[in-house]
Amino acid sequence: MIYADNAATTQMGEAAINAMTACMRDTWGNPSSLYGLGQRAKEALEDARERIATCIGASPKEITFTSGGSEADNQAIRSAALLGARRGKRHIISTAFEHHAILHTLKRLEDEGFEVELLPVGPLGTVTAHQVAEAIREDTALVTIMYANNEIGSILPVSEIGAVCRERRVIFHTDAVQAAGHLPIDVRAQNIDLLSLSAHKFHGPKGIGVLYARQGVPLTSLIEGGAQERGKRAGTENVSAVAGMAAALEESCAHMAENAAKVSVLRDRLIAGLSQIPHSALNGDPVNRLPGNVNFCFEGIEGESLLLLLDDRGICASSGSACTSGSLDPSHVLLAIGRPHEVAHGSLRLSLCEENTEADVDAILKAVPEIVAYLRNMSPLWKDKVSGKKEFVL
Amino acid sequence: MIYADNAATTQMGEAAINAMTACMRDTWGNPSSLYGLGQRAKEALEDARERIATCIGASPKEITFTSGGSEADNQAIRSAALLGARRGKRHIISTAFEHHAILHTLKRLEDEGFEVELLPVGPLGTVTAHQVAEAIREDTALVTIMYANNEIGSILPVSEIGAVCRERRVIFHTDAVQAAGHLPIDVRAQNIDLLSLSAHKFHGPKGIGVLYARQGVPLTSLIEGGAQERGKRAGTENVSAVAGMAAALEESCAHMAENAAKVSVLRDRLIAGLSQIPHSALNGDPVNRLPGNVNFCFEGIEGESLLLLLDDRGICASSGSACTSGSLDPSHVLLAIGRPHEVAHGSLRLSLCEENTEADVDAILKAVPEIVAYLRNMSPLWKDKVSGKKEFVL
Amino acid sequence: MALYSETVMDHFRNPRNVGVIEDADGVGEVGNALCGDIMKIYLKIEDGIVSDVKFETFGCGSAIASSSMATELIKGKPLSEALQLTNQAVTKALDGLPAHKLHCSVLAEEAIRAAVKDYYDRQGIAYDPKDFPDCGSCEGCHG
Amino acid sequence: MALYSETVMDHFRNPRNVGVIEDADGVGEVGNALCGDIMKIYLKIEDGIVSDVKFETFGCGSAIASSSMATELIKGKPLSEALQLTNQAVTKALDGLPAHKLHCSVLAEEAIRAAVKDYYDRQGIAYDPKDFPDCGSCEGCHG
Ligand SMILES: Cc1ncc(COP(=O)(O)O)c(C=O)c1O
Ligand SMILES: Cc1ncc(COP(=O)(O)O)c(C=O)c1O
Repeated sequence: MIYADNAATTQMGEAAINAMTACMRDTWGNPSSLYGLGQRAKEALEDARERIATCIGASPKEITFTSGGSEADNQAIRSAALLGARRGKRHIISTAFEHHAILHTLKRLEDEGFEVELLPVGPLGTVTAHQVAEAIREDTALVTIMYANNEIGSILPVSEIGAVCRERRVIFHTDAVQAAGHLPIDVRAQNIDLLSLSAHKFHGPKGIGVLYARQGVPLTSLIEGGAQERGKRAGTENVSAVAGMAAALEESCAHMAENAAKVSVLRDRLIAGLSQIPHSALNGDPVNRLPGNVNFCFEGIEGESLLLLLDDRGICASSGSACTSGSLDPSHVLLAIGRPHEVAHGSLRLSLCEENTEADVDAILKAVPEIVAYLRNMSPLWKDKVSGKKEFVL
Repeated sequence: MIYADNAATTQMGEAAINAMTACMRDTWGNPSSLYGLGQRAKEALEDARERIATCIGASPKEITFTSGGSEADNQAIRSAALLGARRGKRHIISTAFEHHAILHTLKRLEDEGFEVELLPVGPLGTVTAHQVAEAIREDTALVTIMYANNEIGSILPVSEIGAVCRERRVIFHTDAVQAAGHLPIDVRAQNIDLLSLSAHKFHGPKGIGVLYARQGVPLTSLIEGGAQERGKRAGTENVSAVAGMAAALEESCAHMAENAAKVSVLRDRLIAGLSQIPHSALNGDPVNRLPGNVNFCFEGIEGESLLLLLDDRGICASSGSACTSGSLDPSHVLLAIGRPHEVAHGSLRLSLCEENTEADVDAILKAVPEIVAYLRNMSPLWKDKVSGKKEFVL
Repeated sequence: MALYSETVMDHFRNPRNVGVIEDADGVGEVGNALCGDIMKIYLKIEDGIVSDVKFETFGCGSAIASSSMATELIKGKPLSEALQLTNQAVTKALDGLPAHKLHCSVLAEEAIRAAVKDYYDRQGIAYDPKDFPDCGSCEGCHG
Repeated sequence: MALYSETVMDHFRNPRNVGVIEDADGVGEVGNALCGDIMKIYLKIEDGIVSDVKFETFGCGSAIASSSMATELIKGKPLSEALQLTNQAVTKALDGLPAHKLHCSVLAEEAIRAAVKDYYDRQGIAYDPKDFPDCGSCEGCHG
């Protein structure tokens, strides 16, 4: 099997699995309990908090554990919105290609009377700090802009955006789910007030994430109940998952540069190879790009068929189209960078990690062109283009 | 070590740990991915859903996975409240001794204009279906009453309450976090519309739970984002934890009767033994009581000191007082059953499971009276009572 | 519990009747690129019988499988039977489709109708227009 | 990262000066059962020196440890020094207390003051009442 869908989820590392099982076997007490077993669980929790804080340049008190990236995103936005509303600020700036955990939460806030401004992301899929500066108003409560896009891999200028927000005294949240463990994060230097991450994107367990909130930025709890996480997130702490996350994040951060170097070579070979396919186009920023992300549109075919045939050859990949998730709409990300519906339906995302090899790239570069040709050969749309009845888009 | 705090959390069973690690090693794909690895993860998820549904008499479609009992409680209440509000119903019935995941959510709803009626639970800590029937009004949106109390162990008449609610067409939610795996649950027969449970209370993993919602009772998502869990709960599914939960719940349900029989014998020995301590009192219903729950108040001493000294003897127990959670208030549960503050501070909860032994009971019955005597001997409050300066309460 | 039934996967992997009939007696095309599904059906009619049928499809796995199955179901059948092919019959023959993929079978049904209509038009055979709703009825395109 | 420092646990497990001085020169009791903490301090004063001190405490681990440490800190000291004992000094000597347990050290400070005040009252020694705030100042009781 060639796994090339690391943006969807990653295989857990042995260190993370072992940290979890050790915790499940030996440190299974409730961290709120005062006897030794509970206090050891609390120690494991706080130790993990400290190590995770270190990885992103935060202090441990600024780390709140959540059930994943989605919860962290929801809570970050809700907290900032509430804070803004208390001061009469109801304007929120974001981008058109955020993850749905952001966009759907913003939609709900709109229903509640907030004004949401989604910045256009241009053909490369990015926004500039200048765009943000222009958009900030007196009543701006929050700027929420992702660190790196999960579909097309573009890396956004969060440091510059952070500087603008700090200068204008607007809270800045970044969804760093695709960045954490892969790109350097230093919340202080980057002037980030709120940040979300999710462990399963860097070889950690699913169902656990972090919401970093700079000291002084109060969080509203999304889940009410006990006083866990200093009253910011109720529910018995998922100690073993937290321990697994810390192990995974440390490992990823320790090898970040070498992994990025290795993976981006593979990525660039893939991009070069797939670019040979006629009427294809790379999606996203060719330069400011996640080391492992490759995303293409192929004219005249539909993404799901391509994925299924890749699966038959043992290649795990995904498509921008949310085909499997019950929606028939093409990816909002591809539409946001200006791809027409028709082409947006024919996308392929390959996301690599350090476990991928040159042989994987070879196999993918053999499979994709063959399958694209095969599918085009049965595509009436493609035939119409070849015959000149319809125009090529790419 | 004698672990007697199974109401706080439980030790994971080997079956659950193995189900989790197997999943983390082999079925780690994203269930939303359409290639084989993802579909196998989806199969694991749906298989667990089916098995869990079977354990509580539900159908799989009625099972939504959450990050634990607290989230399930929050979402259940929020969903029912929203549904009620749409129909102009803003009255909610609950009890005075629910878990904080319930009470704090209700408090927030009060701030949002709902009217919350907390039924008194009497000296035994229970409510009757008659009380509920009396309280239901035309504009009642929800009745939320726990299946069994986490501190004092009383089992509430949920079947009768469910019947009343069904007859009056009011949504009935029960927080079954302490009941699941320990007491029989049949959501259909018991007329339960919404039910919460949490895996770590029945030897499953932390950070995973279930919100059951009867078909026809729409859920509002608390966490927005992707279309996971049929749009009711966003976030990449925690497949391994779900698998661990299913294994644990099946195991608990398979041995429910024998475990209950075994554990309640130990419990009754503890209750009989601790009742020998002068000026002590059992809290909760002596008959309708969780098989493993023992809860006592000892006059003249404070709970935390007792717990610390028990810990020194290797006995893990907890106190009604939320001492460690940063609050100085005594347990709202003990206050709700009419214990005065003074006595509520001196409580001890022992919660047993099938792993506990007669020897554990012997050790506890040796330790507790000695420690209580020791602490009373340095307690000015106790001295005042003995000397007649102050009155005994118990 | 896989995404698709084995039958769907078989027809997707080994689609029957893919291709073009250069001298077709009727050709129908439904769907559009916006929706991500286009199906084109070519019919050869002899003595009121579907003597040959081919298809071309731009679309997802179930669209390709639906086209393949639908063509199999009408091949060699009288035109009247071909016209009665319902999307339910296609779905059933495929051992089911996921709920959000049912529109693919609808598309297959409609593509065949469109091809038959084209045949009628070319032959000057009269028909009731309301038997031939246009692609607008495809739920897939409403989003 | 344990709940309490080792010093707290030591003073909790092996509290110094537990007990009663039957012929005490001053006795102070602060806190109340409602709050879950009562501390009672017995002083024996000789030549302006705390020649003996005992305590009784109803309360949590840190309340017992605070009483123990506070009595150790004033034993053998001039009364004037005993009066200057602050809750910070107690906390520091205990190698710290969790934030929500700081009130226990306040209680210890206040119990000693109350005992000294009682001694002054018995001896007819004049003092400034505002040096002796009553228990109402204990944050622990505000909840
Ligand atoms: C009755 C009850 N409800 C809810 C909860 C919350 O469950 P969790 O901590 O798994 O969120 C608990 C336990 O903590 C409980 O005992
Ligand atoms: C950019 C981004 N944000 C948020 C999420 C949500 O994370 P999770 O699924 O862990 O809740 C994801 C991944 O699913 C993501 O890629």
